[in-house]
Order: sequence, then C-alpha cells, then structure tokens
Amino acid sequence: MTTNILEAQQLYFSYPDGTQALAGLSVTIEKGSKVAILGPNGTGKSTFLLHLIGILKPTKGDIFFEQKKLDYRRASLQALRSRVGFVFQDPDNQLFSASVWQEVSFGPMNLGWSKEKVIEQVNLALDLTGTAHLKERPIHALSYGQKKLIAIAGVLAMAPEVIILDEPTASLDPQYTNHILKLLEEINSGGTTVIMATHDVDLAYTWADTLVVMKDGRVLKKGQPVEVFLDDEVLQASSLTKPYVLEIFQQLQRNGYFAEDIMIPRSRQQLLEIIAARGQDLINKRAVAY
Amino acid sequence: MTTNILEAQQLYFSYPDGTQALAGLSVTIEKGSKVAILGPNGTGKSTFLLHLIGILKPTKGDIFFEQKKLDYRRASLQALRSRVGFVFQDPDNQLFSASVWQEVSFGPMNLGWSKEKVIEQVNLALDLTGTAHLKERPIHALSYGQKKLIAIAGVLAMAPEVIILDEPTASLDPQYTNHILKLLEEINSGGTTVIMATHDVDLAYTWADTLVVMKDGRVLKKGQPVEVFLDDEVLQASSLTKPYVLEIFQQLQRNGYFAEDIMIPRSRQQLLEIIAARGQDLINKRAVAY
Amino acid sequence: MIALGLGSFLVMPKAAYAMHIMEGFLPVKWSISWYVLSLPFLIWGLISIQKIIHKEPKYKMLLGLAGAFVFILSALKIPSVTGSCSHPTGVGLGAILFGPTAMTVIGCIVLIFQALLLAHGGITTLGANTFSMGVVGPFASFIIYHGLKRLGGPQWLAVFAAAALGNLLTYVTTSVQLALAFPAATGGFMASLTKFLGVFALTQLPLAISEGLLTVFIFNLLTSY
Amino acid sequence: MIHLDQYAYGNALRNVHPQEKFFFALATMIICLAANSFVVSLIVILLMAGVSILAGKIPLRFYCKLMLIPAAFLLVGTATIAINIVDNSANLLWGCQIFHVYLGVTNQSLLLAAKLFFRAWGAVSCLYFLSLTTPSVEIIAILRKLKVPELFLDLMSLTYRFLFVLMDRADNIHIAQTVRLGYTDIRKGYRSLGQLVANLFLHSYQRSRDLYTALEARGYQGYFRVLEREYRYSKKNLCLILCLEMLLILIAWRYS
Repeated sequence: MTTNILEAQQLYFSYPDGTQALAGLSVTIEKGSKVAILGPNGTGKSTFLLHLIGILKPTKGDIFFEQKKLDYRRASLQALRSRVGFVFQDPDNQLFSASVWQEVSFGPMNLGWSKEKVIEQVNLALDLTGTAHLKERPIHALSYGQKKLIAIAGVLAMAPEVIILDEPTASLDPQYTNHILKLLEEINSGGTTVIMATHDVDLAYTWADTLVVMKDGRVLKKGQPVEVFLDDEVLQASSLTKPYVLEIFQQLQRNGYFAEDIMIPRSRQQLLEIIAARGQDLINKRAVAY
Repeated sequence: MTTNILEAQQLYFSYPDGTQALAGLSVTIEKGSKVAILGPNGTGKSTFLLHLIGILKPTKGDIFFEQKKLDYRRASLQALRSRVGFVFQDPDNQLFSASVWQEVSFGPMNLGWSKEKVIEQVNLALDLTGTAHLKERPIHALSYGQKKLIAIAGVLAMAPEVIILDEPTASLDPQYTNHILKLLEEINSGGTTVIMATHDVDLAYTWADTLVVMKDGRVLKKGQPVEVFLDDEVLQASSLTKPYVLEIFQQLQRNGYFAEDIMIPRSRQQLLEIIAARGQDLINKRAVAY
Repeated sequence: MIALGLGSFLVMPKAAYAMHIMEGFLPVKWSISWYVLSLPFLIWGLISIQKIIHKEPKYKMLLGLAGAFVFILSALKIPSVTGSCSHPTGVGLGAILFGPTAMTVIGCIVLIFQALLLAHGGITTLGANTFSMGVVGPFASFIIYHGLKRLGGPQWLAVFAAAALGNLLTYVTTSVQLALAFPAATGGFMASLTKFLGVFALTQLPLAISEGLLTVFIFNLLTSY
Repeated sequence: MIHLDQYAYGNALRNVHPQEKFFFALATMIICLAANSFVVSLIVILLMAGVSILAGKIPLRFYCKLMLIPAAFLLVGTATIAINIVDNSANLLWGCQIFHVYLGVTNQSLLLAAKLFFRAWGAVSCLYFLSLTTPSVEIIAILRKLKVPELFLDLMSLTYRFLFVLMDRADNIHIAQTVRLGYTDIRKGYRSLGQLVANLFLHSYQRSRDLYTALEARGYQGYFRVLEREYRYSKKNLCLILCLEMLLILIAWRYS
C-alpha cells in the first residue's frame, strides 16, 4: 500500500542572479517513507525542499500533494503547510520568539485550533523531543543542539503528515545527532513521512529507507540505500563516497569471509555483529575439528 | 628535538554566570605536532582554545608560549597573536569583509608589513587553500565550504607558527572535509603546529599525532591516537566512541583474521588495504595448496 | 557558547557618559508631558510602518532585526578622539537607513530594553528619552542628510553631519528637558540650560565627532557591498 | 546585562504573577516620584532591596554592584542642579569664583539635589525589582493586556529575540578581529569596528529574510499569535501589595 504523498514533475528553477538550481527534477515520495536526499553542497537540495512547501515556485514544472497539483493560491499554500512541516538548517533563523513555550505554540495557533488542543499539542511535541524541562527557559539561553530540538518541536506540534529537514545533524555533536535520529525514527514509525537533505553518506545509508541522489539540479538515482550505494556509476557521477560499513563489508566478502547469501549490513552495529558471529563460527568449527 | 611551543599550567576559569569551564587544566603542546582536542560539547574545549591566544584570561594558572609566561600586557598579547592564528567554527561569525581579497589581507595589513609583502602573503594563502579563483568574489556569494577556506586563508596569510582551529570540519560535506584535512597536513609538514578541537573521533584518530581528551575542564589523557583509543577506561569516562576503523579491526583480530604483530590501521584506507592483503594472502595459500 | 560569558566588549555599562535621563530623575509632571509629546510621533511611526508592511510583509522582520541592530550598535564601544571609550547612539545611521518615522518606533523599543536589561534610562523617563533619541535626533539627522545632499554636498559630509549633529542634537534636547524640569533658582530655565549644555558639551562633542567618523566608515563599506 | 536577564528567568519570584510584580514596581515607583521626600525614598530603596534580595534570592553582592551603575549619572546630574550661578554670596554653603562668574551651592539647591538623588535611586530600585524578577517576555504579555498595539509588541518580541543573536555575532567577529590584530591602534580600531557594524547590518537584513521564509513555512498570517503562559493571581500577594502601597501613601502624605 504505497501511495505517493508528494511528487515533483519536471521542476525547473533559477535564482534571480541567474544560477540554475533545478533543471528538470522529477521524483515521487511515498507515504510513510524515510527519505534522504543526498548530494554535495550546491546541488540544489535546499532549493528543492523549499519547492515542496511552496516557498519557492518553479519557473516550470509542478508539485503534487496527495496527487493534487499545487496551484499556489493563498489557501492552497496554507493547506499544504498545515500538513507538511519544515525544519531549517539554522535554528536561529527559525526561532522568532524568546520563550520556548511561545515558540512551539506558534504553529498550532496559526492552525486555528482551540486553546486546549494547542496546549495538548505543545506538550506532546515537547515530550516527544525530550525538551519539556526547557519549557520555562528563554531561547537565547539554550545550546545549539537544544535550539535545534525546539525548532523540530515547533514543527511537530502542528502534527504534520510530512516533515522535511534540511541538514538536521549539521554542526551537532554525536550525542545530539543520535538523539535526533532516534526522534525521527520514532516520528516515522508513527506514520509520518520524513524527508531530510544531508551530505553525510554514512548517516543516510543507515537511517533512510529511500535515497534520492541529486546532481546539478536533477535526480540522478532513487532507490533503496544498498541498491544506490552498490551502483558505482552513480557514486562516481555524483562524487559520493561509499558508506564505510558497506565498503568494508564488500572487501571482506571479496575475501570470501562471509557466506554468499548473507544480509548486507546497514549499520556499524550490524557489521560488527556479523563479524562477531563469523568469529563464533570459526571457534565452533575448530572445536568440531579437534 | 621536541620543544614545547605552548603550555598551559593549572588553568582555572569560570564564566561570569558562574559555570566553571576549566578546572585545573594542564597540557603541553609540542612544536610541529598535529594535536586534536577531543571531548563532547560543553567540556571546555573552546574555552581552552581561547585561553591559548589570550582572549580569555584564566582566573588561576598560566599560559606559556615558547617557555615564556604570558603576562597579558598589550604588547605581549600582540606578539602572541602575530604568531598564533585562530580559526573559528562558524565562518559566518568570523568573516566580516565585503570581498575575499579584503578579508584575507586584514591580518597581514595589521601586522604592518609592506604592501608588496602583504600582496605576496595573501596570494600565497589563497594558493595554498586553493581559493585563488575566488579572489574577486564578494564573501556573501560563497558557499559554506568556500567561506571556511577563506577563514583559514585569512589566518594563514599572517604566516603563523601555530594555527588553532575550532571544529574545522563541522557542517562540511566530505569533499571539503578532505580538502581541509589535506591542507592542514600540508601546513603541518611545513613546520607549523596545528591544533584542532573536534568531536569527530574518526577524524581525530586518522589525522592527529597527539590526542588530548578533555573532561569537565581538565585533561583526562594525552597520548598517541592508538594508545588513547585502546584505553577503554578513558573512552568510557569521556563518553567517546571508538573510531570505527579501530573497532572493526579489533573485532577482526579477535576472530584471528590478522597476524598478531600487524600494524594497527589508522585510516579507512589502511584498514581496507590490510583486508585486501589478507585476501591476496588467502588466494596465494590456496594456490600453493593445490 | 563562546559568547556565553564574553560579552567582552558589550559589557555592563559604566554610565559615566550616561546619555539617557535615568529612572526617577524627572518630576511626575514632566514625565507625563514628554510621554504625551512623544505619543503622536509613535502613532505616526506605527501607521507608516503598517502601511509598508501591508505591501511588503517582510518589512516587519526587517524592522525587528533593525531594533536588535540599533540596540547592539548603541552597546558597542567606540574609541573616542579623546582616548576614552563611548557608545554611539546609532540615531544618524538608523535615520538614514530606516527613515525617521520608523526610527521613532525602533528607538522607543530599544529604550525599553535598555531600561530593562541595562538599567540605562527608565520607564518614567521613557517618554522624554524617546523624544530626544527617537524624534529629535532621527528627524534632525534625516533632514541634515537629505538637505546637504540636495545642496550638492559630498556623500561623506552629509553622512558625517547627519550622524554627528544627530548625536549632538539628541543631547541638546536632553539638556533642554533637564533644564525645563530643574530651572535654576536665579536665572531660571536659561541659566539651567547653560549649565547642562556646558556639562554635556564637554563630554559629548568629541563623542559626536567619533560617531560621525565611524558612521562615515560604515556607510562607505555599506555602499561598497 | 546578561546577568539581569538571567536572573529574570532564574529568580525565586519567577512564578509569581507578572502583573502583580509589574503593579508593585510601578505603583511604588510612582509614589516615590510623587512624594519626593527623603523618608519615602529611603523606605522604597530598602523595601525593594529587601524584596529583591530576600524574596527574589538575588545575591547581595550583585545587587550592590547594580545599585552603583547609575551612581555616575546621578552624581553628575545632581551636582549640576546643586551648583548654581549666584549673584550674592549671602546664603551660600559653598562657593567659588571662576573668572567673573560666582558659582555656589545654596541651602535650597542642595536640598533639591539631595531629594532628587534619593528619589531617583528609589525609582531605580523599583526598576531593578521589575527587571530582576520578570522576564521581558512576560512584560510584553502585560503590555498586550494594556492594549498596546500588536505591531509594536511584535517588533518588541523580534528585537528582544534577535538582540542576543546579533550580540553573539558581534562578539565573535570582535574576537576574530582582535586575534588578527584589528584593534592594535585607534585607526585600525575604527576600520575594524566599521567593518563589524556594516557586516552586522547586512547580516540583519539577510536574517530578516530567512526568518520570514521560516515563519511562512509555519503558517504565518501577519501576526505572532502565540500561547502565553498563564499565571494565577495570589490573593495573599495582592493584599500584601495593596497594604504596602497604602502604607507608603500614608507615609508620603505625612512627610510631604
């Protein structure tokens, strides 16, 4: 039961200074998926994401939300944005209020919900992001990672069906990175479609279920992580490196270290586990041999 | 011939709001070394770095530059800063000029060099960082990675003997990360001491020749990368993860995959190479067996 | 993180060169009078801003940021010609960049936060301070700037005069306000004004020149971008 | 300033209804101003110091430092009022002649100046009470209740929020310039500071556009509609405040 929730058809877009950022980009996003959009800086990832919520309007081409073409009228844009949330890379650009509580309530209030519903949703979002203890703190006293979480909470409080994040883990230390990845996992398992732009191949490989590789304002390839990263042509054309988990696994497999039909590991954890299992295996064999 | 170029003795520092950031930090930095300072956010890494160039003054303790105690007089600070360069994490917070040329020439101009010397140094720094083609461009038209390179060029143009970088690769895509690491390698091989703060253990493990692990405003351990990361107690106390290269290598070695006396790999490249060599080995053995 | 404790140069003010009339300094009568006099300008400012926002919604964010910008500007330390350090008023630069009516509103907001966060100025003297910093200063700067340009004066001179005189006239107004509230026993308002002008002129003249110079610097850079 | 703001969020009276604190500070300030008497001013200074330090748990040392900030303006301002040009040297407490002008302090002028000195200090202690115990966010909420135009309040919120963002940036650039020797003499200082301000302005402009985009994405419709925190009035506090103010008015009436 995969239905497309968002679709872009032949998007073209140029910035006022003449740079062409999108050049015939087409892609479909399935409902409930975890999509990572990959590509080095300057391939139009952010530009594309801003098209998905109608902040930028393509010079040519169309956006579809639930198979319905976006017509860029005020009401349609509002309807779209009430169901698709967007988290910007720099939280200081997104947080406008001095108080955490006010900040997170801004989106829900704009949706015209009752006060009770707003309070409920704000509390839900704060709990989900693990920031309930920051409720009374002013934004300017928060760390970068905390600001990032509040920016996400502000979007989650609107109960979006799709959440789009631009480089959600940039500049974060490993603890916050893990926290945010877990949070996105949780949101996704609740049925929300999650789309993120990133240039971290290791993260994308482990986290996403669908990868979209962009190059020069177009989609070079879309597919499952393993499938995409096994395609050396795509990697070369987009100058992406291979995730280390996959590369080391492949080298070991070329050495004949694993069985032919073994599941390709998707995370460091999995890789270490299959190596450990193989070690156990060898010990057992040796035990039999003696 | 290792002489200490910088030394911190029993540094204590508290911010005006009462947070104690340094609590008896002592460490020596050898001339010509590549030092990575590791530790999660909030352990005082940045605070310590700011002490090294006299921006912050310890409430107790001393800084020594070339065995000479820093006395915080105007002239001494100037002398120190003309020989120790500092690159901040966020280039957007560091670059203030309209054009690349202006920005990079700022430091050299302040050193009171002749016009010819300034031009020569600026060109040298631009060449070294591979940004000569950006010379005429306005800063705001640069990408994040390019800005980072210009920030480094602005410091290099002052021909410092020590260069300190706070999180030099945060938010950069793999291409720029590699570019900057290579650049730092090159600078270091020319005799410049390079110190960086980072929370990327993989990077620190591969790049540095000396690691300084910080915790709660103190140095927990200083040593060579392999030595530090094999010390599980230190890793646990500082909640650092093990570099994947080392962890996967160790797991394979526990399986008996490598000879006991094999060199511990320091980079992904080295790990892949020894795995490949082992594969070749197996093929050769098999060939002999038949 | 870094900025957490530094504020190294945006520090707590040492109010030796205090420019706003401090809390509680004006009698009730004068506090109210200056509020009443400032109010029409504030309303005028708000209406003119509202009109622009109606056409260009982004303008609201710009003015909000402008408020923060002016606040920071007025907290910067500039080295003065006499060697001491002082804060610019930002009145001249603000009036040229954002226009005098908008500056009344921005000025008033900045004054509120200066009172609440820096104990600079006050609530009861907000009306009086808004009148000097948000009305007289900006309008004078604006008129001087455009007047000099119309007369064919060079750009730098117009900027310098607008910023320096804007700064100075702000303090002349402050002196007038103090003299009105505290006329001398003999000689009345004029004698008192001479006293206050005397005290302020000594400290303020070099600062006005400093601000003028700095503003020229800033303006040249802004036009070169 | 970082301190004042930090205490506003972290003091022991943080959860008291902001309107109660606002009313208490303002009413006391007005009484202090209107009474213009030594006794009332002194009582107000002690009262506000007591409430701030004992109830608000503001450290004594910090509070004393704060009280000294306005001292300079106060001294210059009141001295200017105390010293006058006089024609007859009759009822002078102190005087001196500079060129042909005779400057002097009279009984009257000294009394006026001294009253002013304490009155202003009393008012300042009321202002401190407010800013030490009530975050700016709550003060904006009170102004909303007082029907201050929405546009003005929105601009206030933005200014307050971005003041800290710009301050961080200004600080960082200043350090970056310092370590590259940008402030080693006055000429360089001007050049560096000019670049800093110009950059800060352009940055503000860029940020305002990015912010608009981000708010649009969250359904911004022209006003910042947000949920404000709700507080409960305390009957005890209200009674206490009313009694205190009545008492002050009585004392003021008795002594002026």
